[in-house]
Order: sequence, then C-alpha cells, then structure tokens
Amino acid sequence: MANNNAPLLEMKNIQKSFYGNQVLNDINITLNEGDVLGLCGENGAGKTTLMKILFGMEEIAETGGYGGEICFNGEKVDFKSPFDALNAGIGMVHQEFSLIPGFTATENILLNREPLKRNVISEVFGDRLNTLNYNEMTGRAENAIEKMGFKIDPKMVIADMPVGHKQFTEIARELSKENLRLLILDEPTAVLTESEADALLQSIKSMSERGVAVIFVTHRLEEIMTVCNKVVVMRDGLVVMDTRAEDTDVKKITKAMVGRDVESVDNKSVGTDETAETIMSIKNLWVDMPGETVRNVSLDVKKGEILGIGGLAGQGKLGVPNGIMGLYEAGGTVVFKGNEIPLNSPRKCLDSNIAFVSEDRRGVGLLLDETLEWNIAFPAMQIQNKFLKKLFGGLIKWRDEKAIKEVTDKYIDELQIKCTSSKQKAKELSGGNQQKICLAKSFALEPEFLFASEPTRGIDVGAKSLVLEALRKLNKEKGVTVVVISSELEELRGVCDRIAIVSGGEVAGILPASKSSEEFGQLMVSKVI
Amino acid sequence: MKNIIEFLKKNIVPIMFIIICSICVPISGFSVTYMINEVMTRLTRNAFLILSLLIPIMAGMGLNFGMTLGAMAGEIAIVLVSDWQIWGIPAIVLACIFSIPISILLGLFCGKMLNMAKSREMVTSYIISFFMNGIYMLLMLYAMGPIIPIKHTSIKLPRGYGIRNTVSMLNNRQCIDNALAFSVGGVKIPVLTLLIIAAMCLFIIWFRKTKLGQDMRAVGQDMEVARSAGIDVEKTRIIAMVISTVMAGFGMVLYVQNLSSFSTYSSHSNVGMFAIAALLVGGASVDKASIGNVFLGVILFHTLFIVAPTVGTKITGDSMVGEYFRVFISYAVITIALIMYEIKKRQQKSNAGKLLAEAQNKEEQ
Amino acid sequence: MKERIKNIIAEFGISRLIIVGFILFMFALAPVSGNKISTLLSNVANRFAWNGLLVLSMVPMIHSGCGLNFGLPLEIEAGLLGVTIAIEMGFTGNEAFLAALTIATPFAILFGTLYGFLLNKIKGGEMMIATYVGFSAVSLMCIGWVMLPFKNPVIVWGYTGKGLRTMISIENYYYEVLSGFLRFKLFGVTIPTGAILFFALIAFGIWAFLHTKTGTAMTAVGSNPTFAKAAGINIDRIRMLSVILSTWIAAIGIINYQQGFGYVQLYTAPYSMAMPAVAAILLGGASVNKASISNVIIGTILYQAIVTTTPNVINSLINLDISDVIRIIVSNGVILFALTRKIEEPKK
Amino acid sequence: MNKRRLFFIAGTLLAVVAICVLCFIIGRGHTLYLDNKSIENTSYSSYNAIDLVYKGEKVTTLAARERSSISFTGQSVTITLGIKKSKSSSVEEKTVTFKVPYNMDGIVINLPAYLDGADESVYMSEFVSMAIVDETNVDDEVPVTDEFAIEGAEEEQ
Repeated sequence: MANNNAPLLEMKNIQKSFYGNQVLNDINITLNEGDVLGLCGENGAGKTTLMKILFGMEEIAETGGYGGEICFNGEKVDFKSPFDALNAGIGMVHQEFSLIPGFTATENILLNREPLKRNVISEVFGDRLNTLNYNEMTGRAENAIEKMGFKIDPKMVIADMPVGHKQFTEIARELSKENLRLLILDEPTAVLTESEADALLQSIKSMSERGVAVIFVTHRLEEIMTVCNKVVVMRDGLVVMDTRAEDTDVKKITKAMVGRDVESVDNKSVGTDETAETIMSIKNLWVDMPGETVRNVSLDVKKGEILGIGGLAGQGKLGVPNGIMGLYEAGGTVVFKGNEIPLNSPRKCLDSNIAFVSEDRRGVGLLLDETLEWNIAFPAMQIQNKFLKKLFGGLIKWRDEKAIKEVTDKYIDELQIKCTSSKQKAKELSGGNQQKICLAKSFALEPEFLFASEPTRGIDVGAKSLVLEALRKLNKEKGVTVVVISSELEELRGVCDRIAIVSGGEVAGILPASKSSEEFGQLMVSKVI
Repeated sequence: MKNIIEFLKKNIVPIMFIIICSICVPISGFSVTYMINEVMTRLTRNAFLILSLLIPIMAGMGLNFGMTLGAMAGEIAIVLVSDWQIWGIPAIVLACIFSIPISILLGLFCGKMLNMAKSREMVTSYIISFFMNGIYMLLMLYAMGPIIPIKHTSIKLPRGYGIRNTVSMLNNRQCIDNALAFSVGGVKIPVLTLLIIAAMCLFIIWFRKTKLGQDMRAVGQDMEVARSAGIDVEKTRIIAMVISTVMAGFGMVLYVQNLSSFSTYSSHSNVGMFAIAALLVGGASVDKASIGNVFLGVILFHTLFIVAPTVGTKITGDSMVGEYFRVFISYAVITIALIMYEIKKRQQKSNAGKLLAEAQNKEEQ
Repeated sequence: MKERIKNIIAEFGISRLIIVGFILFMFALAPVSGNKISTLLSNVANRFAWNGLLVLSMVPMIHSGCGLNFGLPLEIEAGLLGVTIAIEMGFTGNEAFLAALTIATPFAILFGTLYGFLLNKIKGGEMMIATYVGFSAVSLMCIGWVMLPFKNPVIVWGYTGKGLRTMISIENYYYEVLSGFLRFKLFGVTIPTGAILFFALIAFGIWAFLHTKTGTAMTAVGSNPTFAKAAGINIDRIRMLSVILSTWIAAIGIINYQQGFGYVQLYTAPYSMAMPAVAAILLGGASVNKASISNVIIGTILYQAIVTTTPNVINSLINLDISDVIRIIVSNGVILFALTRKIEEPKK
Repeated sequence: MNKRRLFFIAGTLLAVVAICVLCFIIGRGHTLYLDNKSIENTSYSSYNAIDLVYKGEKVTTLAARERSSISFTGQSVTITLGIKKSKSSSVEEKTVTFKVPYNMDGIVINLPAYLDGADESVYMSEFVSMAIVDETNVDDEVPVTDEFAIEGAEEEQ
C-alpha cells in the first residue's frame, strides 16, 4: 500500500473546456480515507464533469481530455476508461440506473464478476463456458447487501422492484467490489422515499467507518449536514467553498451556491404591471416528460410581460412548455385569451398563435439534412399557409421558392446568422447559429405568445447576448408575451420581469427579477424531491 | 380477472391455433394413430432445427431468419458425404462434423453483418439468407465438380458439373430414426432421435447457466448496461450467431436423414421459414422463447400442416386451397407475432402518464 | 479539378462505381460474344419501361420514413384485382387498360389505408412486418383467385371452369398499348416511348406533389418526425397518405408491367416482385430514409442492365446459365449493403 | 491459451479425427455383385443353383447365368452359399468372406470360378457402372429456386 499518511485522493488544479467555453478552472480537492465529501452547486457548475474526469469516462478524452493532476492513493493516475478507475478502486452510481431489468438483484450485483466453476467443456472451449457458481453468488451478494446496510431481497427481479431498491442494488454492486476505496454517488436520493433516504445516509456512515471514502453529489443540503464531514460548493467551474461540515450551515451553503458578487445586472425591465390582464392561465398541469416530470403546476402569465421559469435540472421546468405544446403526454387545463386549448395536440397551440423554441435543438428544433430555407419557412408554411403560391384557384398550394428565400435572407441579416448561403444544410452550422435558426423559425410564425426553452444553452457568449436581445426586441416592439425557461438564474434575472421557480414538479414561488439570488436559491431547493 | 386477460393477450397465437386445430382435425377424418404417427415423425424431424432459434432470441437478436445459412452448411456436408459413398449412421455423424467448419464461417459472417445493422437484425438476417442463397447456388451449380471433386453421376448434373435438383438419401434414410425405434400401438417412436433432441435441450438449459449464457442474456436485455459492465457485446452476439448456425447445420442433417430425398436448392429456405412459424405458434415472442414453446409449437403447427390440404379439399373441393391455406397460416402467424411484439414494446412507455394523473387527484383529496 | 472528381466519387458511392464498371465491362464483351449492343440497349430500355413505376412506388414511403417498402406484393394485388375484374367485365383492347386502371384505384386506396393503418401502429419495425404482411396477403389472394366467382372463359381454368389461371395472356387485350405507342428506333435501339412517357407523367406527378404543402410536410416527416410533430403536422395522416400513394403507383405499375410483358401473372408471382424493386432504388443511391426521382431512374437502368446484359453476354461466351445466380447475389447484396449503413439518427 | 488448455484442445481434435476415420471405414458403402455364369474357354461353368443367404436372411437363388447384388457397409462381407452343383447333387453349405478394396464402389464375383479355386484375378473384377446418363430428367438443368418458400408444401414438410 502507498504511504498511508498521504490523502486517498488529491485533485490538483483541474482544468476542462468544452468547445471553447471554460467549464472547470483550477479545481483543488483533497480527500482522506473514510471521508464523506458533500459536493453541491447549481446546474452547469461543473460538478458532473468533475466526477466524469475522476471516473475516466470516455466523453472527457473524446472532448480534448483535461488539465491538472490526480493522485490516488499517493500515486499519480490518469484513467483512460471507467475500467481503469474500477480496478483502482473507484465506484460510481449514476443518476440513470444501469441495471439489467430481467436479472435478479444477485445477478446484477455480480454482473460480469460472477464466481465460476470449471467443467469439462470449458477446458476445451475456453473459460466463458464455465458454469456459474450460484450459491457462491448468493453468498457474495448477501454480504454486499449487508455491507450496504439496507435489506433488499437478492432473489427479486429488478423489473418488479420499487425504485428505491434499484438504487440500493447499484450501491450493493459497487460495494461487492473488494478493492472499493472511493464511491461516488450522483444525486442518489432524488428517487428515494424519506425512509429510504435515511437508510442510505446510515449506510454511507457505516461505509465511511469501514474506511471507504464517499463523494456525495446532491441538492439536498440538510442531508449534507447530517452525513458529510467535508463540504465543497462549486459555481461556474470554480470551487467557492471548501470547509469542514461543522463550520458551515445550510444558509451559508445556499449563498455560496447561488449568490454572485452582485454586480450591476442591467435589468431594463420595468417590472410587470399587476393590472395587465392574464393572457394564459395554467391550472394543475401534469406532464409525463422523462427526467423533467411536472406534477401539479398552476401559473398565470400576464399579457406583454417576459416571464422567466427557473429551477434546478430535473425539477420539471422544461416539462411545462413541452407539455402545453403537446410534445409529451400532459393533463390539466390551459386557458389562452379566454378559450381553453386542448392538450396533447401541437396543432391547436400553433393555430392559436403560440410558438415554441425547443431546448433540444438537434432533436426537435431542426431539420438537419434540409436547407436553412426549409427550416425557417416550414412551420409558417404548414400552419399559416405562408410562402405558398395558389395554383388552379387554390386547389394546389405550390412552394413559393422566391418568398421563402426572401424571408430566410431577412432573418439571416436580422439575427446575423453566419452561413455560406440560405441553401446551406442546417447540420453544417455552429451551435449558436443553429439556435438563431430556431428563433427565426418561430419569428416567421409572427406569434402572439412564445415559449423559449433553454435558448442560450451550449452556445458561445456572443450568440447568447444576441439571442436574448432578439427576444427582448420581440417583446418590446411587437408586444409578444415571452416565457423564457432557463437553468441559468443570472440570465433570467437579466431579461425577465418576473421569475417563477419550479421545484419538485410544482411552482415553488414567483418573485420579481430584482429579488436577490439567495431568495431564488431558497425557492430552488425548497421542494426538491 | 385482470391476469386472465393478460394471459389471453400474451398467448393469443397458441390459443388461436388450438381452436383451428380442434376444428380442422375432426373434419379431416384422419385416424388418431395416423395423426400421432405423422406428428411424431415431424416432431423428431423439425425439433432440433427450431431449438437452434432459441440462442439468438436469448441474445436479443430476434428471430434468426439467417438460420437458412446453417441449413445450407448441413446440405453441403450431406452432399459431400453421400458422394464419398458413406452410408448409415457414420454418414450422419460425418455430415455433422463436416458441417461445423462451414457453419462457423457462415455464422461469423452473419454475426458481423448483424452487428453493423443493430436494431434492424431481423430484416438484415432475412436479406442475408437470400444473399447467401445466391452464393450457395453459385457453389453448388458451378463449383461442385470442377473445383470440389464430385465422382458419382447420381449426384452430379448430366452436364458434368453442379449438383442435381434432388439428392437421394436412400442409403441412409431414417438410419438414426430406426436405430432404437420401437412401435407402440402402431406409432413408431424413434428413440435415438428423441435422445439426441433431449440432449440438445439439456445443452440449452446447461448453456443458460454458463458465463457465456449469462452474458448473452445480459446483452439481450440491455446492450449499454452490459457494455458498461465490461462484457464484449459485439463478440458475444457473434458467438450467439455462430452457435445458432452450427446447431441449424446439425438440425438440417437430422431433418434430411428423415426424408428419402431432399431438394438441394429450396429445402433450406422452406425449413427456415417453417421453423420460425412453428416456434411462434408455440407462444414464443421475438424477445422471449423457451423450450416449451418449441414442442408446443411443433405439435400444433404440424398438426394443422397435415390436416390443411384434406380440410381444404373437403370444404372447397380444390386441393390447392389447402396448400395455400397452409402457407397463409404460417405467414399470418409470423405477422401477428411481429406486430404484437412491436405494439408491446411501445406500450410500456404510455402508462406513466396515468400514474401522474392519479397522483394529482390523490393529492387533491 | 482533383477535388471535384473526389466528391463526385464520394457522392456516387464506390459500390455503385463497381457495378457501373461491371456493366461497362459486359457491354465491352457484347460484340465479342456475338450480340449487338443495340439489342442489349433496347432490352434495357424496354425493361426500364416495365419496372420504372414499381421502383417509383418506393419513393413516397421511403420519403415519409416508413422505410424500404417490402410490402410491395400486397400493393400489387390491388393492381391484379383491377385487371382480372376488368377482363371479367368484358373490356377488350385499350379500354381494358383504362378499365383496369380505374378499377384498381379503389382497391389500391382500400389496401393502402389498411396497410398504412397497420404501419402507423408499429413505427420502427416496419420493414420486417411489411415483408410478412405482403406474403400473407399474396397467399390469401391465392385462395381468393381459386374461390372468387370468375366466369370469363379466357381467364378461368379450362377443365374445371373454376378459379383463375396462373398465367393469362393479354394478347388481344392491352398488350403493348403503351410500349408500342410512338415506338421509334434511335440508331438501332427501340425505345418504347409510350411506356416511358407514362412513367415520366407519374414521376412528374410525384415531383410536383413533393413541391406542394403536403409534399413538403412528407419530406419533413421522413427526415425528422419530432420536428414535424412540433410544427403541428399530423404524422399518422401524412404517413397514411404516403402509403396510399405508394399502393396506387404500385397498382398502376403492375398493370404497366403487364402491358409490356404480355402476361398477367397471378398466384405466387408477386412474391418475387419486392426484392428487385428495393434493390433497384438502393442501387440508384437512395438510403433507408431518403429517396429521390433520380435515384429511381438511375437505379432501374443499372439494375435492369445487370439483369439483361449478363445472361446474353456470359451465356454466349462460356455457355453457362449463371445470370439467375448473379441477379440474386447482386440484388440482395445491394440491399444488404444499404441495411448495414449507419443511417445517422436525427438526434445524433 | 495456457498449456493445459492446449493439451485439452489437441486431445479433442485428435478424438474428432479418430471418429472421422472410423466413420470413413465402417461407413463406406460397397455393393457385391455375384454371378452364376460360366466363363468361356475355361473350365469354370455355371452351377445349377446357388442360394444366397446374408445376415441369416435368404436373399435369392441364382440360377445359371443370373446375377444378384448385396450392398453393405464396411470393408468385408460374409455370406453363406447353398451350392447345388448339378440338378441331382445335394445342397452344400459354404460360408465365404470377401474383402473389398477401399477405393472400389463395387466388385463382381464369378461364383463358379471362385468355388472351383481359381485365383483372385480370375474370379474378381471391379464393377464399373456404365455411367448410364439417364436422359429422363434432363430438365434438371434449370435449378428450382424457390426463393420464398412458396412451394413449401411440395416435399412432405
């Protein structure tokens, strides 16, 4: 064993950039044996990327590797793949389950590490024909479960297990690896009930007593206080707090997590005049969108305002626009300008002049193999019969190529879209320009009401300010009511009049944009399920 | 009540077949012993072939329409062995041994191709079977004789090269069936063949317990999770395909030894299609099949197969209708099974919405 | 200059270059093997006229994302019904052709709606199920041909007087009604202008349709269904429309094929119609979710060239009837090649 | 591929090869043609009648100038002959064994020569099938390619 007075894990000045924007700069973390480190921070603060670097995920190497040094057990290491990390003794439980549904808990815990018995045939045809040693497997699985502390039935098939048990099965799987020294848990309690969460905290404590260090990534600050002995808070790729748990409390952590040094946010918004009539009112909306489930949202949007919807990832804010626009199964009532819009049908919303800029640019927002002209003109053509020549008295609606080219060129210079020509294929453009195409697509519909979901995610800073400016212009000059959904609180405070925070699939509260970011931070973590 | 409907929905195809058979058999007027005898011979003839379909289903590659490749390997081996004038059980043993290298080669090719067409395995294996049929004909019609020495005129085409349309199996007909056969009340029970089939079933059960079998089951259910656990997904799928092709090769040799002669250029494609239809009639689905499905399927499917022509003639007075009805039933069965598999796959996604709605009004109360 | 050649090759695809090279090699051998190039070319032109429409019927479904249409036999049955009923009702000569087309249309729409409804239920698994729906339909129709009450002695079996013949000669019906029309010789090569014009008419119809509002919607549904759904398009309705269109063209196509071929083939003939059409359109450069009219034209010419030139040339050279084997290998090889290409998912 | 595995694989391969060789030997099919004919200008003349019994079962009785055949697997064949030299003499039982060279499909034995003690070259000769090219099914030429298993029903499925 390496000299055991050296810390178990040292990450020295870690740097990482994705396509030009700096995601992690100069991260320093040290961890000793048996430590439980609580890692928290807003979405996009870089904590998931940091864990991916530690776990040696291929994604990191594919996007240009990372700067800085990692020492594990005193030796310098550079993990090329998760298997190197596993062999070195690092286990990771991801947010989405990686379990085989049809297998029992035992089979999952020992997947690809099953104890085998030799037999005649395997002598000739190779070890893969050794038969599984079932009772040894049950034995090993049982003591892994017992090591983990929460009782689950090893014989039960994963598919019939309650959600919480699946999480414990994964943890038991990592624990069943003898050489496990460090376990990374990525928001494990998001799917657990109260009692299951307490049991998890209990098992983390018993693990740390046995010398297994744990990095616990979560939004639930009380859990950090109860179980962690060290706390690290990250924001915008920087470590903003690194103290022992005793010296801090929930309030300080939230401030560090959310509070910027409040520079002057030029919020030109004049605030919403309460007297304006409600243009859209949403009552008990539920939306079944995987990863962004909306449970029970009721919200009123005033005419002519820019309403922001914020909140942490996975709390349901993206579900609201997708549900209303009918892209995901939804229920509840939505009244727009007095008449109720039936849900689950995009056509009805588009007919009543509501447009939607989707957060999934490549998947939903664009026709990657078609020209920019088609991308911009298509919705307007289909719904409002624009850019169509009527032939034989309207019997045949023929594409009016000239009008399409005109409107495309208009938006290309209005939004300064960098492209070779209007005939270029959408997939050849950069992220920022693709986002501008999606905006142009909605503008061409000349909507009265616009949902803009994560309009500035993953695009360069220049394009960001231009996109926000275009939204502000649309609202001011054309009086279009705009709802911006974004996980970057600062951006919302910069452009919106009021901001509603969605947490745990419900509206936690609505505050004017001028309120301090701590108050928003409180709302964000208030109802985190 | 709910799970009865569930049971009915899951096994709609076997139930439908039981009903059709129970109607057709009395109409056909065949005697009981005749029926049992016929079904027994077909059971022993086809069971091994259908069993070879189980492994690819377990490995998540769906119905292996490429099993005709294994059948071709079996046929090539049979032709070579009968040219060397080897008769009786030694001929069958030799044919099986010689079909192995050919099956492995074809299995590797098929496995590699299927890995390149993930999520479209069945259509690709279907096209591979035609593509390989072309190459098989090239080999049998033009390469046999000049390149691979064929001595006996009874096998060669009159023009001197290429293999005849039908190859006679007279000197090793039913050599395995008759080996330990005994007849009980007029029904011939080919014990040795049944033993071989039982041995194959044991192999499959044993295989599921091996590490390779476990890996295949894991890959079949979720490729990504299996890959993240360190299982070499591509290699496992190829091995599944190779084993299935080798088994289909053996199955074809067993199938052919039961007949007096076989048609070199068409019997492998028939065999593939009818084996899959029989398996589906037994209640198997595209992602789950058990040994029970195989035997139930063979009995039900072939009962109808025997009875259809006579019933057709009795009802419509035209024997051709019975033939077409037989072919229609096989295709219809495969269509229904494929459709139900696709619909079931899409169903799991849609009932999450109901839960949310219930959760909401639970909150209101 | 070198750059331009490079992207022409990439655009044209290496595999197709091999096949074109193979065909040119065949044509080069033609004089040596004693058949005139002009007869070979007129053969290709003739068969292009026969098969053009069947290959064209693939375009609407590939365009709308239903994948390669292996269910062609089902669609052909609609055409066959049209022909048999037209002859049964006593139409002769060229009116029989028009009668067949008009009668086939309602059947095509009926079959297309059922087929489209089924395909909408199983998005993603279309190709395999289409194959077996096609086969089930053909085997069902075989029973139909025997049982349906046809009386006209021309088409009914001579001795039993019940059930249709497998091969019905349309000698005195609409044989060569299109191919013969304005047929002319272009330095030795006979061009069946009538049939080619008919093909051009329908192809222009498709081209025009793709320029209309619904046509554009169909292209969008094919290239990114979620985008189309977000833009308010009723995906199922568009896919259904594409299937009905494809069924109608296939029905017309089989009737056009018969007027060139000279016989109506019933019972098990349609089984083997799907593969050549799928192979042809893939040979023309179409992919599993993108196909254009030019793919149809290039593909049909290339495919028919292989099928017609190889037997004449090789047979006379080394008197070996190898053409049937080559046809199987090439046509299935091309489909296999297309299926194993990675179609970039719209999400990637 | 450790030493132990190599040893096992070599063992299995050897076993498989042994099985093949064994099959080749015991499985090799031959046909034995027996003539009861006299050979010109030699002293051997046909017997009155010879019964052929193979594996305890009477195959046939060869009158003069008749030929019969027995097909069997393996390199040698034992048959018992019931010999009646002339019309009046009694039947004499005699069991004989013939060894067939591997490469010959069939051999012709002239019984009278053999029984009268002639040497092998006289009584045994290789049977060469007159390579009768039966013109009957010349239409074999066109291979029946039933690509879609449509005529599936024709040979008993």
